[in-house]
Amino acid sequence: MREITYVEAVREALSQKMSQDPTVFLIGEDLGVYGGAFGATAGLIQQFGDLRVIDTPISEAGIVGACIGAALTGFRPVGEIQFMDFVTLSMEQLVLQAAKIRFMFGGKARVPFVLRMPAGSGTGAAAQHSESLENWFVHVPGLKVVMPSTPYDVKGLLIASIEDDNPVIFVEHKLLYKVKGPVPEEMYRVPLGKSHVVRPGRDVTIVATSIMVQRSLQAAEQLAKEGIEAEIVDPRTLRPLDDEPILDSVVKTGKVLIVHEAVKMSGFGAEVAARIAESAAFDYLEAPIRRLAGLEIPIPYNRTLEYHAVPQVENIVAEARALAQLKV
Amino acid sequence: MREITYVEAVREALSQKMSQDPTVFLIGEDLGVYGGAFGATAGLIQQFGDLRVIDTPISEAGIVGACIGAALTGFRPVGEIQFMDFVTLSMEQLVLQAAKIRFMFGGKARVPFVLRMPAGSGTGAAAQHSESLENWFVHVPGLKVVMPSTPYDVKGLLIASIEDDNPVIFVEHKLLYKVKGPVPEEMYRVPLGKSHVVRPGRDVTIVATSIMVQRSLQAAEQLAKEGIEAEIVDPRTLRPLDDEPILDSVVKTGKVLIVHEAVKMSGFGAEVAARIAESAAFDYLEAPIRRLAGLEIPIPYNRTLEYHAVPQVENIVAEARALAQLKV
Amino acid sequence: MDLALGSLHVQTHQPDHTLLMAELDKDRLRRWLSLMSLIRAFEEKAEDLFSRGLVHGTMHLSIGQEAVAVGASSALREGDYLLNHHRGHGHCLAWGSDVDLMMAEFLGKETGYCRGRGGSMHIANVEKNNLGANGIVGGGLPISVGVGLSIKMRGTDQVCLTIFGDGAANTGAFNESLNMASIWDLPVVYLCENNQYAMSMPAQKAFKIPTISLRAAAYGMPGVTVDGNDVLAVYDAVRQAAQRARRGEGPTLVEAITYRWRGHSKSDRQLYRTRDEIKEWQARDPIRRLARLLDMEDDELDEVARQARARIEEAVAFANASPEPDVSTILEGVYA
Amino acid sequence: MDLALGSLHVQTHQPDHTLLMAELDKDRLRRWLSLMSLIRAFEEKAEDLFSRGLVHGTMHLSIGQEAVAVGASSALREGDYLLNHHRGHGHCLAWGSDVDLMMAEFLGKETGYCRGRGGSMHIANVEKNNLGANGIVGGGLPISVGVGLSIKMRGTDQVCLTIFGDGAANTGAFNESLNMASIWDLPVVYLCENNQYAMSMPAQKAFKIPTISLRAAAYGMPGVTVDGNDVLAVYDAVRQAAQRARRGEGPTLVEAITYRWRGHSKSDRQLYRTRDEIKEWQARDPIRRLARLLDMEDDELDEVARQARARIEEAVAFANASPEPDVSTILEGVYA
Ligand SMILES: Cc1ncc(C[n+]2csc(CCOP(=O)(O)OP(=O)(O)O)c2C)c(N)n1
Ligand SMILES: Cc1ncc(C[n+]2csc(CCOP(=O)(O)OP(=O)(O)O)c2C)c(N)n1
Ligand SMILES: [Mg+2]
Ligand SMILES: [Mg+2]
Repeated sequence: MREITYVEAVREALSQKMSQDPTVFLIGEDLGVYGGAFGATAGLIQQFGDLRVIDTPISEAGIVGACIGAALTGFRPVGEIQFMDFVTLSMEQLVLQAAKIRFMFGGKARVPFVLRMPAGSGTGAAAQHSESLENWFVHVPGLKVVMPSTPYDVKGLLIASIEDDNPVIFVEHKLLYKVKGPVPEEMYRVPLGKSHVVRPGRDVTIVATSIMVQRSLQAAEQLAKEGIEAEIVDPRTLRPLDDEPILDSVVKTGKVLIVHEAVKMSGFGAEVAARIAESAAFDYLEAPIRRLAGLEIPIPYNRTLEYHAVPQVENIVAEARALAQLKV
Repeated sequence: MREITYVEAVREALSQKMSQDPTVFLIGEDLGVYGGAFGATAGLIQQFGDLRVIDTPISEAGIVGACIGAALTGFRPVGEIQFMDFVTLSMEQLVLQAAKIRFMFGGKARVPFVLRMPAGSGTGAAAQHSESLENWFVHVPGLKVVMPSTPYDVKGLLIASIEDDNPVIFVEHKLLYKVKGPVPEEMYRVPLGKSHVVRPGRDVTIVATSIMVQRSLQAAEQLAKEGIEAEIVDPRTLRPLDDEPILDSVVKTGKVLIVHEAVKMSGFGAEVAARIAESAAFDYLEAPIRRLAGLEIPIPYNRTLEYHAVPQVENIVAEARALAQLKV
Repeated sequence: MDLALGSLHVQTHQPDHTLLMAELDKDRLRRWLSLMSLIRAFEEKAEDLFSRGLVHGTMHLSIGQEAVAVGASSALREGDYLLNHHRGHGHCLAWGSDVDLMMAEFLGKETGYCRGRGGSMHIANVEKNNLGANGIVGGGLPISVGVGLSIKMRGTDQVCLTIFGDGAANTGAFNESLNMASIWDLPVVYLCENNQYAMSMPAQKAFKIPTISLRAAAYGMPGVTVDGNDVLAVYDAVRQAAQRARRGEGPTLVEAITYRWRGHSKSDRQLYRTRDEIKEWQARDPIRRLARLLDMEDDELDEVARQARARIEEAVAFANASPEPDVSTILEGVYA
Repeated sequence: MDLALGSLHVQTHQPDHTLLMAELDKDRLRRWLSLMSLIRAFEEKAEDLFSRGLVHGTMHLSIGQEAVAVGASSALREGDYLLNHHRGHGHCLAWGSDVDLMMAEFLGKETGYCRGRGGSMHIANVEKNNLGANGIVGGGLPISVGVGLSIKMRGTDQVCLTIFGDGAANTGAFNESLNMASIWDLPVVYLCENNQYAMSMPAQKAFKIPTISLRAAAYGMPGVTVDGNDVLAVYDAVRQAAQRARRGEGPTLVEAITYRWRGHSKSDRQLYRTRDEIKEWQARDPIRRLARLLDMEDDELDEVARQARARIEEAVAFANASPEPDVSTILEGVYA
């Protein structure tokens, strides 16, 4: 199959969906001539014009409000927040409006839109341009939260998200944008709410999100050389969470490591750990659950500190190995 | 000891601290002549004047920015967000500025302020006036999160929070405001970062926050009549979390129920569950961990629906009983 | 006309009453009067129910502000959109919503507009393009950008009427929304219902400018202040703004100066204003003013009020007879 | 003077150059020139280091905007406060910060102003009341309210200079901040460094008004637009604003029209503007303009630039010789 990058897959999903559905449009900062801060929308203004690829002033609440208002009146907007950090300026519109409108109106309205945003560190952009805030949104009924880890998933999940009738927070990762992978040329959907067993294994379960799926795969290769077979599960959709494949895997391996980039305390890993600890899989656990996640600090500017602020392949290897080797 | 209400205890803490320290001032909406939406600041403008009890326009980002700027230049402001819901409008200032400034500046600045806000449902104010968002802040390094459940604690913790050199999110509960309890007249501190075993017991551990501590105490009384002794732990400070008393209790009882009002998914209970599941206490667990929390919906207006949207005494009794009676 | 706004005097746009009266037939104006009376009766009933402990929650009464709701709605057409705010019963009624369904919502019943889930602050009538009141001050402002964009993209000549208070003009959302609507020439009519207080905060202290419509200039859009107790003035200003919007010329900021007779919400001791001030504004009752324009006798006006109250009693009866939401449905309506 | 802002023409405040030149002694103006040259040399070095792959991260260069930084800082006093924004190297240098410590911060070293934790977008010099650049557009605006309040409560005659871009004037924070500072008469000087683009968004498209200082009227505060490439004009306007603030009369919005010569940040193909436009603005080089005012010969100016570059090389040497932060200290500095 043809290989393209993650960011090309985003662009292809947008382009194909916009061609097919005239109610889909893009709105955000520097999407048009600039092509988006990370190039995700490059060329689309030439293809669809400036009424469907809308450049906004620096007004993050306005961007989300624009999505809500258009969604309420027949459109399926795709908004972009240039860096996930800036969504802190849209929380009222997202959480008190978008997520609640349908419920508050007795189920009589729909608010179908997608809000794309790149998360994560690793680009030297320091504390205000490196956030991983997905778990805030997982805590909000009314929102869906999607966090793809591969070019294949990002295309299929983005199309499915645009077709979903609810507000969807779509979290991309800056360091994944240049990663290549096989992606079909035609339109396809990866359904929301389906976890994916990315790699089978018998010794230890690794639940990882976004770029940590890639790092876990690399870690698993190293571990395999040591005779440790890690099973990797990528939830892909964080809300709603399809926890069955996770629990099944834990039943099989008896040991689980949860990995994400966001800081550990009250991160998404806590929810995964809680789900396991309150499930029937609990009885199969042969060791305490482990979480490997971002340190409890803002992301530092200095490259070395930045590197050490979030889990790297070697950390995953070490944690998974320690877990696997634990005698029970 | 003299008994006063929770809201009176808040007021007394503010008044005593302001009398003692001229760098403490209050800022927020309708604090002055109106006395605060819930009366917490009634009378203080008469006592301290309008330069120290500042009424603002409806500008929640501005309120937090005002706290940050004043804190950076020698003051210890106490801001008020009228309902916790509205803090969604201050997230950028709180999370990208207040929480990170010290770290981003290499430890060379301090941002000592307290942001008070009432959380919770039960007043018929519907979805946009009933939020319980504390776990968002628990996920943010640089912030502290305090959530008192009694008049005694609210006074002591508020004084300690004002004296703390960091930004502190101080979460009160609307339904607790009228609850009475013993409160010393003099100034005292309840230290941040210390969990409190509110009730000793041997059969099941209940970890509860805010109003759920009160409901758990009522539940424990009922359970005691059935011969079930619940041990109740109130973390009081959610970040940093003093998890030792929780883990010790779990080691003792072998069973744990976590109760909070916020929706369950990715709520604070997830972090507590994860801490237990990854600790040495894991080996002492005789049953899966249980969480009892808000339903996955916005708070409904209708009184009956609102009642059923969050844990009530009878729900706590039922869950704790089921857990205690579980044969292991 | 000069309107006293505290110690400041504000120059307002003065419509030609004679011309307007000639243009609008008397029956129409009588219907406006009935509608204003219906709003007042609704609010008085709400207050009564509340004081008798029959309402769980809070409410924000618009007594004294009826001319804004009716004047504005009357200037629009079927198919236009409405986004309004917490003090919204009047806007919703003026929009032509069903009193029964509104009262049922206010009382949290399954038959209410929002199946009892929304309540006083969130009444919406989506079918009629009433996209809902809002519990967040300024919360509807960004949304109106999206509604405006949607109209523009669909190429219809609809208009979005966005009603908000003086307090909302100091939120961040105000700057973002008015600017976006302005640069894209969106068909939004921004109606600032300046009742001179945001809870206890007098507009005089919250603004350094005498009149909020001055802010329109910051966005290169027209701004106009009208006497919000003069239903004809509100009608005229909103109509002109709507016409401009329909012509594709973009948004307008209309400020209607009015006054709320009651406290901010359920528990307001009103220490921030004087009894005299309230009385002064009660003397400018928008309902009596319209009645005078219509040369109505007191007993005629009483009859209109009586009919309004009777209609409201029917609505209460409807609501009382309606079922509560079934607890088993509690999880419904979060996701589509 | 009329400044071309795209197709619009903007009336700017014109200071009396002769008077100002007489008042400011020549040595002082020469120091300004050196400072502007130092800023340019810093930025050019930053660009060079970046292009050679020696910088991890991004940066926002202020080449072409040096007169704003120097003019504004020079109008203030020791003890005043500064809050600035992402394109902030120049403001920081003009504030009198140490080039060595700045360069060390830019290169992420332990000796840097922020111990290498902050980097280009977050340089602060808290000791000197420089409260930091900001990576969030508009992020410093609400904070300046608090600094202003603090000054007012302490009763000093300090001033808070808040520098932000044209893009920031469309954020919600702008409305909240300017309004609060205005109603409380806070000693804040709002300096909008209008370089005519917010990333790729031309101010002409992002605003429906010809000049951002018009927005001051929305807050009842004075607003003035100056030629931001004329260091004397910036100095004069900021000084007047600061004087007003010190007298307790409240904030002023000063808009300085300038232009950024480089792309927005590291990877900007600049498809949103023409080469001709850039050249046109390069012809208005603020450094050469000041040199002309000082009747400086080209070789004199070259010498100033040479000295500036030499100083920057020293800073680079200092930074290069400085240690990296120790990984064992990674958790430090989050809590006090
Ligand atoms: C963002 C936000 N902050 C505060 C509140 C609490 N609150 C509700 S209404 C109100 C006053 C609103 O004033 P205004 O906009 O003038 O409308 P009015 O009540 O006068 O009709 C306040 C402070 C809120 N609902 N939302
Ligand atoms: C709230 C926010 N939105 C978006 C960005 C991304 N961003 C960084 S600088 C910039 C443009 C800022 O323009 P302006 O304020 O005019 O300053 P300039 O870069 O021109 O100096 C943008 C969009 C940001 N940092 N913060
Ligand atoms: Mg008002
Ligand atoms: Mg700019």
